[in-house]
Amino acid sequence: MARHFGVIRFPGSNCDDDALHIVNTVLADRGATGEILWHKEHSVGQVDGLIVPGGFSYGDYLRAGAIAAHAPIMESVKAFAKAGGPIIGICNGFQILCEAGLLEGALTRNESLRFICKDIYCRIEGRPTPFSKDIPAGRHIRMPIAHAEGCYRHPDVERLEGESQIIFRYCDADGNVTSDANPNGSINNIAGICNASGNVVGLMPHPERACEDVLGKGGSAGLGLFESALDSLANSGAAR
Amino acid sequence: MKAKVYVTLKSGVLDPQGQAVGRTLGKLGYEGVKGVRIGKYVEIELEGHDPKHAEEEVTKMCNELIANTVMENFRVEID
Amino acid sequence: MKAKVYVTLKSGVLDPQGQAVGRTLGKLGYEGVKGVRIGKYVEIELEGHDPKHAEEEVTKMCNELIANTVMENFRVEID
Amino acid sequence: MIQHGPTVDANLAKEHGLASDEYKTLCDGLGRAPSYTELGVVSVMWSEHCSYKSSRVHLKTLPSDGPQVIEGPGENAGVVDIGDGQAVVFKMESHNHPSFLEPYQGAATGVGGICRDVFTMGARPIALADCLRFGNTGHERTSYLLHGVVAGVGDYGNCFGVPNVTGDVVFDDSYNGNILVNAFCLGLAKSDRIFRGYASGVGNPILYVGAKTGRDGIHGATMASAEFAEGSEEKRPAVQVGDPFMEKLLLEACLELMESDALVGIQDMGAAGLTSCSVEMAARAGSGVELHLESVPMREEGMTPYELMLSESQERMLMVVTKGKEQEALDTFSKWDLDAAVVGHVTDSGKVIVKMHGEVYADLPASLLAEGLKYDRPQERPSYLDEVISLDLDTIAEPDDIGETLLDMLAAPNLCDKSWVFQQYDHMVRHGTVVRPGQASSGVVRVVEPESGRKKGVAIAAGCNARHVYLDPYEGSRLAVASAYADLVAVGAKPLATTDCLNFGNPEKPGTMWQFAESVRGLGDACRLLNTPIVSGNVSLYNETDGVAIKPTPMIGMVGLIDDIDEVVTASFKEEGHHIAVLGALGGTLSGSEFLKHCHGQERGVPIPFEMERHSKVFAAMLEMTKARVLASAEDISDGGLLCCIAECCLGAQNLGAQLSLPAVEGRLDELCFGEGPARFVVSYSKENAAAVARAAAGCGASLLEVGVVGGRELRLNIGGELSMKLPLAAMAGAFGGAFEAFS
Ligand SMILES: Nc1ncnc2c1ncn2[C@@H]1O[C@H](COP(=O)(O)OP(=O)(O)O)[C@@H](O)[C@H]1O
Ligand SMILES: [Mg+2]
Repeated sequence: MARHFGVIRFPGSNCDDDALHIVNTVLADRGATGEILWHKEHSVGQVDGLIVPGGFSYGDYLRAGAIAAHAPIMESVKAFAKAGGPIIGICNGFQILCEAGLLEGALTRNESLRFICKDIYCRIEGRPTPFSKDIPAGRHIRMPIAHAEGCYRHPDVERLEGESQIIFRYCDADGNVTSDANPNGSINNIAGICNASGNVVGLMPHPERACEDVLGKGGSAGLGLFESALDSLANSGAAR
Repeated sequence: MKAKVYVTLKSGVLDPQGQAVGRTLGKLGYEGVKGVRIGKYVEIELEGHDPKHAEEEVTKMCNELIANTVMENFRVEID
Repeated sequence: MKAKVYVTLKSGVLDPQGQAVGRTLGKLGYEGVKGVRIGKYVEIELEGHDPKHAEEEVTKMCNELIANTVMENFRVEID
Repeated sequence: MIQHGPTVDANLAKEHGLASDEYKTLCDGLGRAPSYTELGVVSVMWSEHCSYKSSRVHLKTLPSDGPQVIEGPGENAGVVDIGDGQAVVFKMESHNHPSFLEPYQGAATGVGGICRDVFTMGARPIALADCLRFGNTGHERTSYLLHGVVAGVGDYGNCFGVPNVTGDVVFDDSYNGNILVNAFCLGLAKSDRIFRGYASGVGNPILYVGAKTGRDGIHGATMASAEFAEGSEEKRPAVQVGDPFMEKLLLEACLELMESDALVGIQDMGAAGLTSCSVEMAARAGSGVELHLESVPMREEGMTPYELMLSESQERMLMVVTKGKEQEALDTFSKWDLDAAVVGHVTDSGKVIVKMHGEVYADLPASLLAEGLKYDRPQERPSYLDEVISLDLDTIAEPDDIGETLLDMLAAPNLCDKSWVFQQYDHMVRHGTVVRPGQASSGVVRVVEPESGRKKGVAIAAGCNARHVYLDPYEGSRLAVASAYADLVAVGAKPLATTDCLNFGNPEKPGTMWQFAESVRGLGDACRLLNTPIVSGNVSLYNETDGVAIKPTPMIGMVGLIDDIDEVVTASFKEEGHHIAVLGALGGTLSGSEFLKHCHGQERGVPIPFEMERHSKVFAAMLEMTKARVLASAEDISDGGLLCCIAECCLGAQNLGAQLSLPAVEGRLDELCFGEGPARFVVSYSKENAAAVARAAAGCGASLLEVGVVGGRELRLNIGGELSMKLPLAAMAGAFGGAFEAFS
């Protein structure tokens, strides 16, 4: 069944084409399609899922994601979230969703104060979300990170933990959650979370960069997130 | 009119940048530096002549955009 | 003792960040914003009780590390 | 003509960097004295940076033609055909002086500038590379400059959204007072949709797009052409601040506009801003331009024509559009929230006329400005060469412990792991990076052929061993070319074309000029032999402080093509049991080697020269093996020699040891282990492929010697049957991986 994803393009989005490439090319044989949605639009239109891509929307000026969170299209994104539509925010997308209040907490400067681009491992856990439920809980996968402001902070992280809203946690190559495996100083090694109803997911690692092994031989484990979303849309019945 | 906004990290929030500056000052031989916190200082040039109204407006701007109230406090001054 | 340092961009130096914030405030419906400049606000916790000495020290710190005097001005206040 | 500002005379001209005879040439050319604005315009156009006055006679000897070349030097960047209607557009450029004064902004705006040069031609940037040279790691400014430059290169490229896929970082005393920041950018275009900097079509409007003009960087171009003197740090000019976000908007808007037929010509405002842009566009087209400066978007009040013409504010473009299509262009820019304005029009007068509020401030013949000056400066072989060419190996003690020496070498600033640097660069954005920094000596990006979906690869190699050039400018420059060539073939790329960035000292000194001329001769010869024409480049002279010049550093950027990215090989050993072999000569020389410098503090001797006849066979074998897909890994042996190369192959993603056995040698052990020479590779392959590998080498007439097998948790070395060295992987990883953090 065809599943249509909207990829939002803000001024300064850099990974919009990357995300579109995954749905339109890599997952084409699974019936995925996608289109770019312009930030000045007031409606997300007829889509089954939304991807808020990485990059440097508005140059990340002031705070990463802060300005994009006020773009015209965001009202419609909020409505889509409220109606239960699946949304994934990747890297800058995660920052935007936090700034827009669709996800809790904040992403601050990496503890090292440096931008960091490399492969990391993270463990999938927490409640099932559209983007993780096909991946067995406890499995750890390899994905790249590329960010300067990925240190996750939350004033009451225990509540998020209690509600099983932590979906991705930095770990080492063997799956152990250690402080050495934490690339940016995030509290509790948090790499990604979901909202209270589980349909909105944000993460700092880039699953869309880990979908084709030929790219840097980094593996293709990131594909699991998108396949999971396709499956959950198929199971949730009719397209929107 | 000019508004000055001071954005500071809330007290419990870690400030790695401030810490790094503090450490470097120590290495440069400055003794007696007990702590450094780094925030933002924003100057906004405004039209109009009503300081009260300006303060209200700038406070709204801060809540909406300039500060992230999850982590930051802010203070507004009108010149 | 506490020192407060205000670091601002020299006039004429481009402030892309301030410009982006200024434009966004306009789009959010705040009228009358003529310009925004973004600088740093640094609080330094110091030992000692001599404000004069503290001011000298902090000025040195600013010249050496805290401000980039090629592009920035700074002002020191001792509380 | 309006005469505002100070009175123009020979003295004022001198303050603007024009020598008295140059000023005379100007007055003679004009038939009158210039106005103040004109003096400003001419002084930047005739600066070394813009006019290439000392280098042009030499540069024109470089090979720039070939069936693959679509556009050679003369435009903003070179254009090379990669088949299927696709072309790559690339260039390298220096931002040395600004980066020394303000490392973060200097490096950032360097990246910004080179990206604009590429997308101005209609290409979407798909890869960046950066070559950095700093002073001694112990020098008081090195750490500050390193942190600032790397953050600046990173932040700009990351925000702009182009992967930085390769580069190099070298530390050497000669850069203590003059660091080098050379940035390379490569873009992808349709070969029949290349845009050029032409102001053609009388009456066509000239559009200004992008950042508003401020007073920043006025006289940047003349500064970049002047030797530093003690105290000039005090007179720091206003720093140009980069705005990568603005540049991203410009990129998207320009590429969008290029889809239409509105655009006639386009050029970025780089060094010397509006001046060089309008002059060059008019001169190329043989037309003229008339500007009305009051329409230029300004950041500050009260800007004068002089300031507007000379400002180096970043992120600005100038373009000529077909008359009547200006609204189409303006609409595209407003979609991307960009300031744009019509600031003039094309004429057929052959002149650049600058007006403000109707008054004429400058009226200059475009050709006079663009042709500029040309000097054939005196040359003399510097005497230091007599001293450094000889090396008496008897004075160099052989190491007692090869293992200890290897650890020491792996931790050397110039040999150790550079992840500290490249992890600050996004090297994966745009879903195309096939080979990342650290995985091989070249970076590789994927290029999909739109019709068939075939996945080609473009490989990029960038760097230069300046020590070789210092010891022998001619041979050293040939080696720099051969080394870039080796980097490319090691990943399986067929080299196509070259760009360069020639960093030298003060050309007014005959010794420096000789180095420059010899170097250009060497580059030209090597590129001709290897059929890798030089399609673009940049010259940076006066890299000299208080009379001390940098080592001559002709940085090379070379680009190669891979037919199918599945053929790509990387450096690291992949599997236990794979055979390891050396392709090319087994031994090298200690002359001019990193070993001699790092372990013995000496920089002398003559490097092994590049010999086309012999070495091209090795290159051919390398390409044949990758094409046949029989290799598991390949890496060229460069600085640090055989043993450092093999250690790096061990320390890749798979982290595998190796058991080596080398034949007993007559010469020195350190020469065998750490000696350097061109066209040598370490390759590994499965047992099944061994015969095919040997056949490929033999077929090309290249020597191949099996030296061991992959496996274990240590690197063991037997020489003539005796154990010479045994090092645990962890010890090597510690030395290699921990060094940079420690001295940065
Ligand atoms: N060393 C060189 N080798 C070949 N071409 C060169 C070299 N140096 C400069 N050029 C060419 O001269 C022209 C002017 O270069 P440059 O002034 O650096 O460009 P820009 O105006 O963008 O700064 C370009 O076309 C460049 O490719
Ligand atoms: Mg140019």
